[in-house]
Amino acid sequence: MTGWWDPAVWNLGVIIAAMAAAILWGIHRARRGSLLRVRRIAGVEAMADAVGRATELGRPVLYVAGVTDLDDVQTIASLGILGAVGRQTARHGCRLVMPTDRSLVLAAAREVLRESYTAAGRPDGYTPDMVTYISDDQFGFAARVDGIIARDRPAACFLQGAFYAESLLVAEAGAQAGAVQVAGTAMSHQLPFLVAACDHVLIGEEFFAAEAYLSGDRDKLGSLRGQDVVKDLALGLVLIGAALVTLAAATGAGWLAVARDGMLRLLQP
Amino acid sequence: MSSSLEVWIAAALSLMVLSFLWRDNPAYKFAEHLFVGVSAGYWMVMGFWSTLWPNAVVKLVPSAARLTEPAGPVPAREPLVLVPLVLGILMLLRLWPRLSWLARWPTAFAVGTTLGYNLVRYVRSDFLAQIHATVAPGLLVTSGGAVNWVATCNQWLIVAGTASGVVYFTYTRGGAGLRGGVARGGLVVLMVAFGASFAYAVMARVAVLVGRLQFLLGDWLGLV
Amino acid sequence: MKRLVPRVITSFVGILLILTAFGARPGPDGGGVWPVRAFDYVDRNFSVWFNILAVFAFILGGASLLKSHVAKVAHRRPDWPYSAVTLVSFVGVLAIGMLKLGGPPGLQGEVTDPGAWFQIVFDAIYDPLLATLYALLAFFITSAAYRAFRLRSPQAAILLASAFIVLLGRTPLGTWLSDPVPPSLGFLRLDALSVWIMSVPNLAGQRAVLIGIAVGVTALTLRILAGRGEVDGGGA
Amino acid sequence: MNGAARGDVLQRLGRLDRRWLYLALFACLAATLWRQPLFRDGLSTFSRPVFERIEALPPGAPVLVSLDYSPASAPEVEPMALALTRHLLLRGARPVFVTLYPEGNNMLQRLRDQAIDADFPESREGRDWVALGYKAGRQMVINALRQDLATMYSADLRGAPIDSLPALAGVRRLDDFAIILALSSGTPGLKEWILYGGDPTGTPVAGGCTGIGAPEFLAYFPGQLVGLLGGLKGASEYEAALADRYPERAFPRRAQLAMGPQTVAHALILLFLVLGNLSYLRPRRRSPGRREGRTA
Repeated sequence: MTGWWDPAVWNLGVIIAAMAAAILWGIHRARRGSLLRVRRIAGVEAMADAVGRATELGRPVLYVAGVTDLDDVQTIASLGILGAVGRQTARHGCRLVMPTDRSLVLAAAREVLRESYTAAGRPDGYTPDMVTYISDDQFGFAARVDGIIARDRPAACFLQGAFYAESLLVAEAGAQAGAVQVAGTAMSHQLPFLVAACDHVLIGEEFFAAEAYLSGDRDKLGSLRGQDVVKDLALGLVLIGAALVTLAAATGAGWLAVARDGMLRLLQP
Repeated sequence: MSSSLEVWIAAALSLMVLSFLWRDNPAYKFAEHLFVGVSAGYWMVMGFWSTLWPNAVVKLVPSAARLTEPAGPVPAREPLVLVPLVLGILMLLRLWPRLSWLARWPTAFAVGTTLGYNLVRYVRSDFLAQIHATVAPGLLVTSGGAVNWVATCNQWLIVAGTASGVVYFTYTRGGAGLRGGVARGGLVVLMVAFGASFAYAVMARVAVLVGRLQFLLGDWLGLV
Repeated sequence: MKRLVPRVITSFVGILLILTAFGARPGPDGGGVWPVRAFDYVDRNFSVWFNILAVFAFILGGASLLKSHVAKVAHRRPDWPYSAVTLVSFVGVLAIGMLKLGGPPGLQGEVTDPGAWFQIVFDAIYDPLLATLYALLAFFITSAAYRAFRLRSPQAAILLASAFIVLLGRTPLGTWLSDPVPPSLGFLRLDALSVWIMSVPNLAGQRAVLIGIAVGVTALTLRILAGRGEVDGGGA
Repeated sequence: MNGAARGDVLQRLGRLDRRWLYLALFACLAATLWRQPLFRDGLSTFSRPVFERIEALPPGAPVLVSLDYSPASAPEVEPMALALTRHLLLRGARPVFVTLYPEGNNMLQRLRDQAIDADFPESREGRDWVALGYKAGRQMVINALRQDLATMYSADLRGAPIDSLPALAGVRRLDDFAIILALSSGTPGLKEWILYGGDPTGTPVAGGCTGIGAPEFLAYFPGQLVGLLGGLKGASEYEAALADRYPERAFPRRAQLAMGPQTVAHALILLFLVLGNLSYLRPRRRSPGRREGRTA
């Protein structure tokens, strides 16, 4: 086996293995039926309320799954949230409008919605033209979505996925139309815009957690628990690492220096 | 005022887009639909001549290089580019509903490639490296033998801010007690960071508008 | 079959590429045991294949656009004349670019060479349209600042205060406003405060976000590679 | 003015048509552009390391410059690309231009006109600098370059095989470059160059980005990212530093000139922020029970 592996990156392997173990452990426990609790996520509750409100007002719900393609994990997560939103609109009989900017996303979203409407017992409520392809270009796309918002005046806009500069264009149009807006993205540079113009925002990781919570999928919830273990690991590494570095420097003790060097080697990128 | 037809067309189209600020109107719609068509064509042309032609077509049929470079050397044939070409053609089958299931294969390859590379790179650069950078300076920053208290306080804030931010992003733990308090502290740090992002974003948007006005008022009208 | 094959492809490719990150580097002569050479081969070629495949995504995008707008024009749907604009401009740019009209003779040279019609279309149409669409955002942010960005909560107030300091600190206005600050209180200068915000709380916040996202990406990747992903390579 | 009347005015201001706000922004910017004020500027904590790293480059050092922007963010990022290219050519380094954006080749054409042909007419393509241009595939292009430049680029934009270019002598893959300079306006951009280029190969990465990306990228500074020109201000800092260091070369100062209108716009937007919130907070203060807490 010698000569197969690059010994310089052993720590990367250890960390990835630890992360994988924690996440797979979480999934395993969830499948075994362990009770899963998720803390309250305000944005998720707001989405359900918004669908109800749209139904009462007789106005549609607009869903945008970001502007990136299916190779982006955020788009994939957004389709998971879409599944839950689709079940809600199906049950309420509320119209859903979903413009997409990628032909692959178009096809995947149709599939997701068809399944949602079937699962909600309303297969006839699904029509393929709920989801339309607009344009691959982000601004061409955003401008057309603005047009749809101005015309259809949705009561709720869900902007869930990876967004770039077009986010404000869309969010502003939604605010002008008086829609309840719930955004969710892991694009940290768009979050301030969305915080400014939307009622609720799922911040970064919260967006992925919302998907797990909404889908009610045991795998995803279990994975969420596993991820929290990984974050506790990160937390521990930060606190213990910083303490080790400080103590080793302050005391000059040999064993602390060894521990510190080991810690820094483990963390070396 | 410019005498170039190109500049006049560019100025007219800019004004059509700006007319959206008044309200949505046919001039804006025209400009926008023009852009959709032009950009789709633009991307296809760039993709074809920059990548598909030299990296696939010419490698499969080397003599094709003569069409674009009559004087250049004819490269060696690389039959393996048939793999991505076949995958690419399968991808186009998405346009025919009956065969579109075959289009999943190239997409599966693309997704697998992205995920496989992303995993290692995110863990290395955004997990390990970030923790390393937070930890490495320690909690007591010294310069020239004496403790630099300003740098030390900053370092404490960075460690505490990063740690509490990470706590904010945990979901299956209780939202009350010490953890809840730390998470609220994390939200404060995140909001300061988002404030900085907001400010920088404003700066970016204004800069682009200034550039456009430099074109309209300068290159076109010659006023500034 | 229709679902299984794509799942297997995704998992196989993904896991293989994760392993390549740990493979030993082959020697300068390309030597090494066979797995080393195999990993190197995969690492060398898969990204190239991906890049060629990426062009087909552009082609698919163009074809989808063509399909939807042709249908609009053919059925005289609302706003069909605009679809005709899109179609004509799409086909026109495609012809100009693929035939390399203007510029050097035949198919020689680059589409971006001076004198090539493609470059003229870029300068006269693409550039102003894209740049102005972007410039609209400065206006939208101005109105968002006035009408949407609110002190809704203590968090929003913190965000606003931080934005305020950085916005001032990054311009000569901040320097000018800070001139009355005595040198002993130099850290209270707006420009110094803005650098501090960027390099301390912003740094901490951004790091927390990056760590959180990295964990999320890892989890999602693992689930998909384990065949438990929600989208098996593109749905449909 | 008594309290009630003031509240009334503020309420009316709150309903102001957004088009007045647009007009105010336009008027302020146009007036400042007309006056053309030029402010002094200098390097900051984040931009200084970029300048110093390029100052310290040995002559002939190959530098990968990635132009990952389009006309949409050119006003911010293009001045950085121009200033960095001029600096590299002044130091005798060999810039090698690539781009992950389809529009990048057009941007490269503009860079060639404005910085290289205009200011360094004696420099020769292929010997002093190389234009490799665009390849589709986003971050996977970086990944391919990490292994071997030739897998994606068999020739430069002029069709010359890369083996024949003196500027690329000894450059086979990413870690042969002295530094990667990524000029970034989104994805793919600086982040991808760090994740796919810099971190796996150990090649230093520096660069510039739009204001949008700057706060996020600072998380990589200074370990994974040597230095950063953040937004128009970063470009202005670099232009000023270049002018101070090489006073005999009078290069255009596009970014520094744009800082005037920039400042005025910031002031106006801050004013709107304050006014907007005054009209929002005013009625609430009179009836605290109506307070609506919303989570952002």
